Amino acid sequence: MTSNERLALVRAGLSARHRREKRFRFYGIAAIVLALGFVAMLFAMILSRGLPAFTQATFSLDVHFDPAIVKVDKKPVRSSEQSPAEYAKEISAWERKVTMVNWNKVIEAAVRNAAPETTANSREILSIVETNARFELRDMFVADPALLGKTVPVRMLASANADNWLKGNIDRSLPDAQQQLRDPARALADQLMAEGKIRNAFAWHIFTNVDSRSAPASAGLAGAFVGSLYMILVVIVLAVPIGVMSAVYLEEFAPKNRFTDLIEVNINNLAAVPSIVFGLLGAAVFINYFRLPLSAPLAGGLVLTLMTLPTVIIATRSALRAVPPSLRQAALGLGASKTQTVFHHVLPVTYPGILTATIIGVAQALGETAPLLLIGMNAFVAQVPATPLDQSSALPVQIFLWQGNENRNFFEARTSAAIIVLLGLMLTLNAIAIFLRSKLEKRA
Amino acid sequence: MNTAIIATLLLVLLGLAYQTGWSRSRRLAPAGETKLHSRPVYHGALAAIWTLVPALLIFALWALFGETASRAYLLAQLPPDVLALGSAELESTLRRIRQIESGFGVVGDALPWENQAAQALREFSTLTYAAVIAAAAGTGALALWLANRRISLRLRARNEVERVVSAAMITCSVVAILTTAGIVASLLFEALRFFSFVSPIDFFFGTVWNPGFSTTGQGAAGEYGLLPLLWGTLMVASIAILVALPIGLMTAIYLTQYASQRTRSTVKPVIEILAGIPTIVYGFFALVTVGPFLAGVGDTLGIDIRATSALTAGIVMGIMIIPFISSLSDDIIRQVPRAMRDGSLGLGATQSETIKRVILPAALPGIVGAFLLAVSRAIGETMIVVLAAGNSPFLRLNPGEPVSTVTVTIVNQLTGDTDFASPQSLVAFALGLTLFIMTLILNVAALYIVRRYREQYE
Amino acid sequence: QAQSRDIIQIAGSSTVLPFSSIVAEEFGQAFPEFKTPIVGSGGTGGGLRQFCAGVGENTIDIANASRRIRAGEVEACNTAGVNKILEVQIGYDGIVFASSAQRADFAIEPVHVFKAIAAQVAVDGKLVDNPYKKWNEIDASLPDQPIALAIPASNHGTREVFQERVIAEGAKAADLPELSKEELEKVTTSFRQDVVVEIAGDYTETLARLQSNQDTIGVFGLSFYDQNRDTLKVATVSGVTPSLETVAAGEYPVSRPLFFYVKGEHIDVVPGIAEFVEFYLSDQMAGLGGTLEAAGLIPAPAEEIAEVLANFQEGKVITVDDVK
Amino acid sequence: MNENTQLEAREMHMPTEKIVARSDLYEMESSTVRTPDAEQRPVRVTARNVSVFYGPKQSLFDVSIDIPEKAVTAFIGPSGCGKSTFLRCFNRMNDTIEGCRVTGKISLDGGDIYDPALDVVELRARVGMVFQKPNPFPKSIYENVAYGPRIHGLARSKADMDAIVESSLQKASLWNEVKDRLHEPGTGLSGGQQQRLCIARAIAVSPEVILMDEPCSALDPIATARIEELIDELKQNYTIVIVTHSMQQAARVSQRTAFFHLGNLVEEGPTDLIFTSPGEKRTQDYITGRYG
Amino acid sequence: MNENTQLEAREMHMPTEKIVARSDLYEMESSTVRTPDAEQRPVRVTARNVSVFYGPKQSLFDVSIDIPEKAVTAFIGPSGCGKSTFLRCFNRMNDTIEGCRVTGKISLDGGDIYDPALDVVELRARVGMVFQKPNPFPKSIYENVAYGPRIHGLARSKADMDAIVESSLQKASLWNEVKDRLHEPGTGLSGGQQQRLCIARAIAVSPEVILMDEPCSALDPIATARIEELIDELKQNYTIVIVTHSMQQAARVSQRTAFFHLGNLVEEGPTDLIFTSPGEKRTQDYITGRYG
Ligand SMILES: Nc1ncnc2c1ncn2[C@@H]1O[C@H](COP(=O)(O)OP(=O)(O)OP(=O)(O)O)[C@@H](O)[C@H]1O
Ligand SMILES: Nc1ncnc2c1ncn2[C@@H]1O[C@H](COP(=O)(O)OP(=O)(O)OP(=O)(O)O)[C@@H](O)[C@H]1O
Ligand SMILES: [Mg+2]
Ligand SMILES: [Mg+2]
Repeated sequence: MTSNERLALVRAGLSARHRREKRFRFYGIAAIVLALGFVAMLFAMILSRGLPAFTQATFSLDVHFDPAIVKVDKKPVRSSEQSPAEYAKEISAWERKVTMVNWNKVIEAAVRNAAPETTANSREILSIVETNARFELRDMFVADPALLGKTVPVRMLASANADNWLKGNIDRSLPDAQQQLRDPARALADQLMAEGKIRNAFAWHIFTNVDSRSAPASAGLAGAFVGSLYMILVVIVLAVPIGVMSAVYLEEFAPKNRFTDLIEVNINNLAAVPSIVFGLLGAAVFINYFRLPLSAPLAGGLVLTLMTLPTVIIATRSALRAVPPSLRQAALGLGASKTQTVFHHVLPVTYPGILTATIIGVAQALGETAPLLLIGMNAFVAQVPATPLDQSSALPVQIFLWQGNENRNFFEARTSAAIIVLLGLMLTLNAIAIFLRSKLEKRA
Repeated sequence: MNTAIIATLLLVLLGLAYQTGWSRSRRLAPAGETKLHSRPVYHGALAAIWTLVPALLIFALWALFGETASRAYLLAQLPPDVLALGSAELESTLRRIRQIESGFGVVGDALPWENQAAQALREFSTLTYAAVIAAAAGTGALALWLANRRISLRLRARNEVERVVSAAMITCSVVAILTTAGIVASLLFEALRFFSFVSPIDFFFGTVWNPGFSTTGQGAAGEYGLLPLLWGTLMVASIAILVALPIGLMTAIYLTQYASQRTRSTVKPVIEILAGIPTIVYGFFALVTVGPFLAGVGDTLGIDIRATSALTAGIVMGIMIIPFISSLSDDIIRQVPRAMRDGSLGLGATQSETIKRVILPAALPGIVGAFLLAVSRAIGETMIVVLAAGNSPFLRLNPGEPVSTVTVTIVNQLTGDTDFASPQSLVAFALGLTLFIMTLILNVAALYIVRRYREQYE
Repeated sequence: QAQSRDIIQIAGSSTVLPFSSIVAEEFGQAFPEFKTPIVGSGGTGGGLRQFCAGVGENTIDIANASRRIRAGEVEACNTAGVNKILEVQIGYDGIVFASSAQRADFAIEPVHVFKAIAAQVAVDGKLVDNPYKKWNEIDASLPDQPIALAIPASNHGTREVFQERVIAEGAKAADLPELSKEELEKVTTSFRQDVVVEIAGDYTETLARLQSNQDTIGVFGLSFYDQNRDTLKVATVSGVTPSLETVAAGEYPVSRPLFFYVKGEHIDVVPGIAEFVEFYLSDQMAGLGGTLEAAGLIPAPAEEIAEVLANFQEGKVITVDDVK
Repeated sequence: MNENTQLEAREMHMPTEKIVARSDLYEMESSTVRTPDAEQRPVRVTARNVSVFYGPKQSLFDVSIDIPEKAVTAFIGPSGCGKSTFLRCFNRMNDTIEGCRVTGKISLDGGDIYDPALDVVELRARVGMVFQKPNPFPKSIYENVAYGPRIHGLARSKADMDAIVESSLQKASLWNEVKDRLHEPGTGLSGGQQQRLCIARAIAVSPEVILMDEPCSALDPIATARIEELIDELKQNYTIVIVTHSMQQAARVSQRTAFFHLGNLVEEGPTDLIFTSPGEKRTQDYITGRYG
Repeated sequence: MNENTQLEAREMHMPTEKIVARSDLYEMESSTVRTPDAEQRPVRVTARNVSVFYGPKQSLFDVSIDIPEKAVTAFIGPSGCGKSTFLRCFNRMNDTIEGCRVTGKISLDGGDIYDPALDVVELRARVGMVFQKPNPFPKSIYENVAYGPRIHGLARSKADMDAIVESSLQKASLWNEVKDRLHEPGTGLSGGQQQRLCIARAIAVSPEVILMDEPCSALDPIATARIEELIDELKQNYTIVIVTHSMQQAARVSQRTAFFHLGNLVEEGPTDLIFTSPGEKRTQDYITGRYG
């Protein structure tokens, strides 16, 4: 073959090859565009639904602590001969009394005061105020009994139904029978809105309150958020080191025999086990055997750790496998021990891969609900956990509960808002990992 | 007991041991004329391990048996008439005394003997607590002294530390085995109970899934054919992979081989977001957006596609697992040495030829790992299928029709209102076990395939 | 570790979950000395599974149930050492048929539903594959609308009610030929695949299903319907409109009782259980006009509640024989 | 061919030309300026004012050279002076190094190879390369050699391909050692075997210009001699550029030699002249080993 | 030291011994059998009946040799004959190759290095290696050199380490080229620079025995000369084994030479004798380039 013939042959193939190259490149771009498109679509969906939930109709009312309604004794003071226990008893009896006060009357009076000409009856008036407003007034009073007889400005949430009405989540033209609020209540809400006594304020309480069923408008994410955070910490602290260590062992140290094959297959297999089965396991092991408390983020975190482990191990092993053997030989030849070789040279090269595994594994754990079901974390919990051993809920659980809430018009947005918070948490964690990863990648 | 005190004690021991080990070993080899076998850090670490292990052991023993001891002591404090009570009441009395002791959550007034017992218990606890702390500190110190004596020029501290490290690593990998054992154990017993209601033949080869609801005393009402569920699982997972594999792999390839560093560092994390969106969101995305869209497309094409179908679920699930393939493959492809790439490019290969013929084969084992992970995730996923697949456990070939999957059924049967002692609920365990065994077989196959086609570069 | 749990743990039926959550929250507000109980989900079966896992700090105290506990479950409980199972019935749940508010009204009889969804129906006294495509083919009084139903899947307690009260009743009026018991059973449990969607999730899923196909008729809980009146329209069953009153009076045929089960062994050990139960059954909660009614629970008559409370306070234990 | 006779003359060490120091010529790009030698032998590749930067650091300074057709040009110079860097410019392998920037102009048969419209794939098919570090693909030995012909579609059949593989391995004198293990991985070969495999891989596509970066560095004298024979044979039809550290080798195989130092082309000319009477002191020092 | 004088004598090419063909000696392992040379110079490493298999294929056949202390032993032989394979046996680098199996006995200072109780890490710290293909770590140049001293705890302070790094790079005559870019990645160096970096890295831990697999393959004559000087200097204190393809190099730097062919050790003896009057025809053919 002369060189011209050869060149002719090469050239003959060239255009087809370039087309293939272009096509291949196009596939690449198309894939990225598609993937990004999906992200954009999901984000658009979540944001457009969730953002409205971050503002909520809020009353600003002048509340008069009318002594005629708030009929309680003075707050007891501790006398010198009283033991702390006795004092505590007395205080709690007094608080019980304060709770028994019909605070709804106080609220009704405040609303009537703001709109004197309303035709709504007291039930209708109360239907536009969040039901736990009475507890807020109570707490204000307990904290400062001197309020008795005074008039102070108070911010109170509107009820979920009122919020729906004011935001137009419910078709305003529907007949009375299809509305949640009665006609006078709707008119009252509109009027107060027009007068500025109800305003759409930023819903801080989403971040500060815990979940609530009886007062849905005041339901917040604080408990779930902290619970999720604890769980994620447990997962990161356990799954990543354990996963990386076992990946390293299996890939670098373990003799290649039946037993390690078994482990390998085993781990791959665990990745496919439905997450709820991990819940069964967790209930049997952590709750029944190790006697960890129910609904504790620690138990949840442990279950999620088991669930995330295969992901971390598989991904780390894949990364380790891709490290060229010449690198290992270079270190071994210098008299580095196997352990040193792995930890000084091989692992650093795979940090990006490990971080990716962590990101993906933790993200998966963060969004998981099913396994929590069986260890009591799929629950309505009205407290912020102080330690990982306290009962708590988790963000995906919260999403699940809100998503199933019957007051759809209100909770559709709430659910999306919760998703936004969850994504926010996830993105923050990711951002840290990604920052680290890009640093490490640059170094390599 | 105060975990903070224990933690502090352990930390102090640790620091002390490390420091003494380190400095002692360093003093042994002053000006470089003699040489330590291992570097001082290893001596330090070894001393720390030596010191911590006995102390930890004591705490562990206490954690295991302290409860029994204090219980025995408490029982000795109780009046005989209380001891004569039934076990449940005795338990509740003990609990009550403990509550009194901790001064927390006591309902009603405490009786004098209760107070006495609580007082005694409190003293006992304080005493044992102090004793244990002292013992731990003492053994720790002793161990430290011993460890220190062992330090010599020839002490193979590094080897010993590495042995500990590798023991730790083995322990870590055993976690996976234990998990498996735990899962099998927690499934097996109940699955066997299920098979006492339903014959395995009906279960494994049945083509109808209709468990019915559990009515009192009716036992195995309904049919428990596994095949429709299995078929659904297969169909949904395959569709998901058909979506995710090309998109994920091409994304990874483009990002590593073509895209600029900047594009890569923004696109990659953005795509990773897909992995973190709760699956329930995907479910709604499928139900509200993708399903109707597909149905519309089907209409215009004249094919019957239901809004909720295997196709919908599969596509959306595919979207979810894109980052599993793209990000993991990305990292792996990047590790292929550039000499490989240069070798191919230097021969006049186009980028795509280089990628297809050299880089991908070299990165194959890792990519297969990523792929397996994605498949596993697809098989194990529930929420999307619940919402988007139509939950219709019938054997149907058309992916445009609704299906149901094994995992969804597990969740449904386990968390529904069915009697937990009935086959309706127990079938979940049998399903779990079946899925487990099936994926096991798949994985064994995958292992052998990867072994065969592995290309090891230098 | 020696410190025992001071917070009540509840789990179980997702139908009861909202009610229990509300009571838990109010309980926490009303009794400052007790913490707000934790209310988990997991379904009746799942809840009872946890309930019957044994006695101790890390087992739940109360299991919510949308059906009665079964003999097998009681046995399992007893085996695990849970012997004092106290039953508390809190009221009723109404099950309604609802369609999109934009569509025509429905006045259905059980037989309509049977004919709409059974895989085989009687035509001229013979069993044939279901030929109906639209409701008005079944009965001229029904709207001219394609048949589509979203019914609860078999893992739901509602399904049982649905089959007993609607399908079985409907089959009786469906002019079926003489059938053996097994054949009848088969006819009443095999449904058409093309028009029936089985919902394994909760009512939101049913609603989503309705939104994606406006012709669908879905099965909902009364309270869910109540909160979604703007989009849903309820059908009458046998001429009765479902409402708190008609269900409570026993006129509306499709309803079921709701329960929770208390672990007697935990009373006094976990503080507040007795107080919680009493609070739950108090007038301001489960009573007529109480908070739970507003949330969609159909209250039981006062004397029924009183009896339940009395049984609880007496410590009347549920045994296998009680539920056989 | 009259060229052949001329080549033979060259090999007999007949000084026919004078050496021209780099600085006297090529001050700017100009196609009329030619080295005397190039005027006699058609020029295949010309480089003008080529500079290469790795990031901010310049590693090659304004190099201009003509590479004559059907002859062997040797690049010599101390380690790190930029030989490989310059060599990589000829088939644009520098494009693949991040942060590497090439300025100046290089043309092959008169066409600018850095022309954006140019097809680098075709360029690399015409200008083959053997890398300094052997880099066999993690494939079988056979596949390593068959790779190039396959992507370029040079073999019509399996038999064709077998023939190409065999002859390439023969030429690289590796055939005898590997003929029984053609389907074992190429990475399991010894260092020298890998190097010969890479040579076989490169010549399997018979490029017109072959760039060889120290092709004999891992070879024993005998294998080296064989490769040198191969080079000699190849130069009948092809243009060859070789980087070598062995003066002897340069003297043996090349017709022209270019000496690089610290990124500069110090001088360039017919090999015999460079070795016998170099124009620059630096060159002389290097050749006689007095350097540094 | 009297040894030094002896060494000098050797370097002056004074034939003091007769060459003994391998086949006459070492039929079995026997500690009393010694080459004449080894009897005069203490033996550091002995190998007896070493065979190496890659999977089913045997690549080294029953090789026995003594490596004398404080001297340079050169392994020569055609490419693929098993030199690297044998070299890797001395610090058990073959352990890291999957499917590679070593039989026979090798001892260092009398201790069996394949003894399972032996700490290979310590062994490798004592027996350093420079690989045939330069394989710098993907770290900075400084870190590449500092790594060994760091893990072996050879530097007490940063200043110590700086000194070690500088002197190692100096010895490998790389210092001038890289002193301004110590913190740039070692992988961005030219081929020859990488090779010298690997040499610097190996000598930074001052191993007692240094195995060098073609340490000068990518180096120009000047750099080669420097490395040879380094080797000469090192042999005052260390034992050195070097694989080389250059007869000249072997003649220049080594005191003993072993010739391998097709996996067999053909003969072994004092370098001058091997080169002047080899005992076997194969050796002679190879040395005079008449082989193959
Ligand atoms: N990892 C391996 N797997 C299989 N065979 C191998 C491997 N490494 C080397 N070989 C084979 O063993 C034989 C000896 O190889 P070795 O690397 O020792 O040769 P060498 O003498 O160093 O040659 P060179 O001078 O080319 O480096 C060769 O035939 C080679 O192909
Ligand atoms: N990828 C790179 N990044 C940064 N600098 C580089 C890179 N490659 C080479 N250099 C530097 O450019 C200079 C020239 O390198 P080059 O590889 O061309 O040398 P060489 O002449 O081939 O040397 P050798 O004979 O050692 O292979 C050297 O100083 C080298 O360190
Ligand atoms: Mg070079
Ligand atoms: Mg070699």
